[in-house]
Amino acid sequence: MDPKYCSGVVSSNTQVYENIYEMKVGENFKGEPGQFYMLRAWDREPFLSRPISISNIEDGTITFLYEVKGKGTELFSKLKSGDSIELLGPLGTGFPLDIEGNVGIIVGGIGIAPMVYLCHELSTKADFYGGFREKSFYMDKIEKNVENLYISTDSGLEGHSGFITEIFKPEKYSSVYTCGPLPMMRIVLDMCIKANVPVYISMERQMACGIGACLGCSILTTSGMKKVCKDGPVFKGEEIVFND
Amino acid sequence: MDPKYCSGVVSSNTQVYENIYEMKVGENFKGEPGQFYMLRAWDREPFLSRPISISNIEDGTITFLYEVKGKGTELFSKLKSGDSIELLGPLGTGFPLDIEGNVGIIVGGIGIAPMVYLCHELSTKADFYGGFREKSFYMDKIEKNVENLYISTDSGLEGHSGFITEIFKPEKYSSVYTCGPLPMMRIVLDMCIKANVPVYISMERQMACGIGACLGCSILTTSGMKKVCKDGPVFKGEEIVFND
Amino acid sequence: MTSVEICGVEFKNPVIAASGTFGFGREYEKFYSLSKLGGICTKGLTLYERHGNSGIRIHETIGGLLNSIGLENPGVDAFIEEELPHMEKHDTVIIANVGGSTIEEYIMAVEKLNKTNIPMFELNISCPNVKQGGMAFGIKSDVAFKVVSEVKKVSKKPLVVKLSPNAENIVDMAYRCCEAGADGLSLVNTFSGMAIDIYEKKPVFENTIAGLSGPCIKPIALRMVYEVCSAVDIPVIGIGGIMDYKDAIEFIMAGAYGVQIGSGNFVKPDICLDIISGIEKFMKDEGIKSLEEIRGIIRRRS
Amino acid sequence: MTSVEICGVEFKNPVIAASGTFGFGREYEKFYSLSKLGGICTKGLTLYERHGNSGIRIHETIGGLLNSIGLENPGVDAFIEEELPHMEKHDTVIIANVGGSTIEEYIMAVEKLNKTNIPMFELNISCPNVKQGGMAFGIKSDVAFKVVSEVKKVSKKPLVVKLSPNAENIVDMAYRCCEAGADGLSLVNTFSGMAIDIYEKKPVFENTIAGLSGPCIKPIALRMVYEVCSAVDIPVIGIGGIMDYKDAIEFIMAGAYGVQIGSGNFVKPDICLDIISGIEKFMKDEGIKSLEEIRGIIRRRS
Ligand SMILES: Cc1cc2nc3c(=O)[nH]c(=O)nc-3n(C[C@H](O)[C@H](O)[C@H](O)COP(=O)(O)OP(=O)(O)OC[C@H]3O[C@@H](n4cnc5c(N)ncnc54)[C@H](O)[C@@H]3O)c2cc1C
Ligand SMILES: Cc1cc2nc3c(=O)[nH]c(=O)nc-3n(C[C@H](O)[C@H](O)[C@H](O)COP(=O)(O)OP(=O)(O)OC[C@H]3O[C@@H](n4cnc5c(N)ncnc54)[C@H](O)[C@@H]3O)c2cc1C
Ligand SMILES: Cc1cc2nc3c(=O)[nH]c(=O)nc-3n(C[C@H](O)[C@H](O)[C@H](O)COP(=O)(O)O)c2cc1C
Ligand SMILES: Cc1cc2nc3c(=O)[nH]c(=O)nc-3n(C[C@H](O)[C@H](O)[C@H](O)COP(=O)(O)O)c2cc1C
Ligand code: FES
Ligand code: FES
Repeated sequence: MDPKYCSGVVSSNTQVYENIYEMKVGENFKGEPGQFYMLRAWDREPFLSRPISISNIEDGTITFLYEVKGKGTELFSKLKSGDSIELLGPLGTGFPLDIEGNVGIIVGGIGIAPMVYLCHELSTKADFYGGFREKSFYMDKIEKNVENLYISTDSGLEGHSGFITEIFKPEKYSSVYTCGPLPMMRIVLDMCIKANVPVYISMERQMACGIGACLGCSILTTSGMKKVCKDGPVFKGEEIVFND
Repeated sequence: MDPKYCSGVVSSNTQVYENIYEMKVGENFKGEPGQFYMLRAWDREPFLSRPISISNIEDGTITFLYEVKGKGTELFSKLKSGDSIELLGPLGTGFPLDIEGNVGIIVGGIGIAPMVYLCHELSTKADFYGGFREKSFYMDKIEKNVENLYISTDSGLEGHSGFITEIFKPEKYSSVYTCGPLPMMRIVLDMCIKANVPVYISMERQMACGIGACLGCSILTTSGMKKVCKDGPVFKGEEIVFND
Repeated sequence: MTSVEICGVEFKNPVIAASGTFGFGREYEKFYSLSKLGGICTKGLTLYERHGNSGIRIHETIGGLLNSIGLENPGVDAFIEEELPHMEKHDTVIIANVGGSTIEEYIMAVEKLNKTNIPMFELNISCPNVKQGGMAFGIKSDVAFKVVSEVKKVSKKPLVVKLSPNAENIVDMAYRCCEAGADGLSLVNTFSGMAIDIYEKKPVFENTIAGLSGPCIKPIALRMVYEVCSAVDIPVIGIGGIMDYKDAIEFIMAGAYGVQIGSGNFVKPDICLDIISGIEKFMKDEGIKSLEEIRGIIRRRS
Repeated sequence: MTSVEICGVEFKNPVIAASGTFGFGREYEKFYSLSKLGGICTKGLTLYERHGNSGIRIHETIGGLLNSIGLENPGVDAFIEEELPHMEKHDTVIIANVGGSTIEEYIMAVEKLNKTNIPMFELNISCPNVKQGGMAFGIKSDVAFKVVSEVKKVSKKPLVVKLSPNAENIVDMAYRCCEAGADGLSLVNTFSGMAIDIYEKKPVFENTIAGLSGPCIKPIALRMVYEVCSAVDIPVIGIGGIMDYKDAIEFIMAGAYGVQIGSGNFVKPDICLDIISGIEKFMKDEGIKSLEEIRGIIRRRS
């Protein structure tokens, strides 16, 4: 599906947890799980738009779940219902959906964002592993569409105390999907490689154009340079070359 | 009175005419007629704050009357009650108030802004001449505090059809105050010089600091270089050197 | 009304997509018909494929961005085979932007491009010159003179030399490129800049230094274009921070024949269309019949 | 914790108000005690009073502003008599910023300032050099070498030379100023830029060209400071678009001893205080005991 550049109207924008917000924008939006939009709710400053994953689409209303990190996401958090926002998308290549067998989804923090839509659209029910710092959030949106739910927190306040990768069992699954901080995803990748299970990783890179023109988000893969914004953000784990 | 840099809360911001808005900000603001504030309702862009005259102060609530010209004033116009705004002021040297005899006030368009407060604070009642393009605005705030009211419009829709300077009679007054477009003020100045009547002119210049530090607003006067933001914006007419 | 001839090539309007910000057009054609553009500069092409730089490649700044792409491109051959046929479907001027690390590399790339129907070349002399220890060809006029005159000897198409704002003396650089046979000049490329990650206590970019573009550089770029237009007689294309028709008109009034839009494309994918229609409206409102009337008008008056 | 010695002068913190943006401090002392500052650079002083330029003097740009003040100042004598005594009431380092159009003018101004208690001079070599047809002293290293060595001969105080980013080669410029006897360097001054009023069809400024400052220039200024710090051994003061403590820390990590805040003062009159407390907090959070620990740290690592 070709991306569009258009204006949308914010229908709601609510804080779901400390610095995590859920914004809904109507109407007539399209996209696949794992794809994203470049969002812009300002004129000239900050200069670039911000890539945010599709967290859900229901009846054309699109949901974004985002964490306030810097000035762009801070400006998003101040939007009120009725405000307008520019959207460019849907962009990129999302998660494969025609998967058979048991599926494991493992996320860290805001990495949960694209998985809501994924769980919804997957043909099979998946197990969900969520790692959080203090406490989990947004789990009510996940629960109904998953088989088993595993939670860990660094704080120990909820679920397993420690990293989510400590309780993740890749060998139980025929495919694994992951999104979260890079160090976590690297561990997941290693575990899946050892267990010989295919893993799909949603990558993040600083982006300028978001559509594949500037090469600002290129990464080295086993099949040459790939653009996170166009060929990704979802890549097969074994494709990714971590160079450091 | 020393200026302060502080945050204020917008209590109202309403369109009073096409692209003219009135904004009220509480509380505890001070200043004299003809003084101004540097206002800022954004983070980094536009870079500079915008100078806006005190249009009135009642019980510490300050009123600004402004015309939307470019991006700064446009952003002002979008402020809603409850929004916060940064204020630096009161700044500059305003109109002399200890005036005896008949006073004539002559303005063009948004030049009316500082005169509301001036009319209010003058010890004597003044005659008011207002020149407008299409139609007059904000006259209800002026009416009650002036003796005679003269209006002209370029459009001819209201009052005298043509320039306000065509019906202005400087010889009737012992002092004249003016604020408006430079070409208008130059005619007023010439008329007052011919009639031998002292005239006080409120000047405008691009400003960076607004407090007298950058020399961005300096103008040549008969007594050397003067800063519009500190020595002005109100100057005695005969001081001003128009160099072109 | 907005048409303009630059080095003998006819552009339907002065608005050209800048190299490296527009790929080979494939991404933008989803948003509008590229036939509406005056022209398109290709991503910088080198003789052989390049992977570009590793590490962070984009870092936002106030009013712009730093980039360190490192000339990632498929190489001239792959471009000619895989991208050019598609690009040529659009009714717009294609400009091949050519980079290289040695004079030989430039020459060989240009010789391959000579055989295509591309009507104009843009020589990017901001690339690091490996024989001069990595200092770009575009810093010292004498080095630029050398590369331009060598490339000019083989080029069968009008050769526009793209100047770096990091040149020691932009006017002298322009002069010397003229002398070396440049048919036109375009400027500016990105400014050398940098950023530091204060928590990691190291530069954001692996190469430390990256290229600054966007509206933040506009006042400097405009000054350089003005100075160069006042000094040389060949056509100049203005580049640097152009975000709307007003910016474009400023460059034209400073003396530019055409303008290139780079970072602006990231902010709004169809920004070039806004600029084209803005220029048309401005000309109509101001009663301007052709761009020639206003080109360099500020020089005529001062 | 934040104190720093620059050319033998002790600063309580590295934050200095930049010349021309802070007057002689009178306006800002209404907002906070200037004794909290590391130092204050005076408005550029010339031997005789100057009225500065006519026409528009300030024009906003994306992320900054262009200025064409033209060194309006009361002259050295009036400064010493009317401004200095008041400035000296503050417990902060006063730096006299000195401009001039001829070497003789610089020398005579410095000789007058020698007799005061001012502990440090900053030589602004961006002024137009009337003997060289108006081209600034700060463009060509050889010209700068000449003025710096002449002024150094008479200066009885540490001499910091303020470099222009318009220098043909900033590193060579720094070298030569060092050789000429500069005790320290500060950079950058404003970038040459311009703007055009498209409706009036003429430059915004009567002089056509004006000086660009503000956060828009920061990436380029930081790069220059980094390059200069890597090339010379004398202390460097970083200037250019510093708006918060993070920017300041970047300059220090690039190698600067101190930083100057210019246009930022226009955005928030007490911005320097925010920067000072931000630096303190950063150092505490990161367990940094003295600025020396992080000064130039990115060079040590790359
Ligand atoms: C394909 C994709 C999908 C994403 N989906 C989501 C999502 O659904 N929800 C969500 O909260 N976040 C998502 N992100 C991350 C989000 O784009 C960044 O957090 C955001 O751009 C930060 O902007 P800012 O202005 O708030 O912070 P800034 O002030 O720009 O930066 C704050 C920090 O975030 C880093 N950063 C900035 N831009 C990016 C970027 N594009 N990628 C990674 N790090 C960045 C900076 O280096 C800095 O450390 C996604 C990123 C990508 C690439
Ligand atoms: C002392 C003083 C008091 C003022 N009081 C009022 C007031 O009470 N109400 C009101 O509506 N306006 C007032 N102005 C004018 C007001 O400051 C400008 O209209 C405003 O700054 C324009 O900002 P902008 O971002 O909307 O427009 P911009 O996009 O910045 O510019 C739009 C146009 O306005 C011009 N302009 C920009 N800044 C100034 C400036 N400082 N002075 C003059 N022209 C400028 C520009 O050159 C341009 O032509 C006052 C100006 C001064 C100096
Ligand atoms: C991401 C990016 C990649 C670029 N790649 C090239 C390139 O390959 N060749 C080239 O000549 N210029 C390249 N440029 C420079 C632009 O063509 C243009 O000269 C510069 O960005 C200034 O214009 P702007 O401010 O409109 O972006 C690149 C710029 C950016 C931002
Ligand atoms: C309005 C204005 C006036 C200036 N006057 C002087 C001056 O007299 N002497 C000088 O050396 N630098 C002068 N400068 C340059 C500043 O000191 C500083 O080097 C420059 O603005 C870059 O810093 P910034 O980006 O923090 O503003 C002036 C800058 C501005 C904006
Ligand atoms: S962000 Fe431009 S190519 Fe991916
Ligand atoms: S605006 Fe800075 S001195 Fe007046």
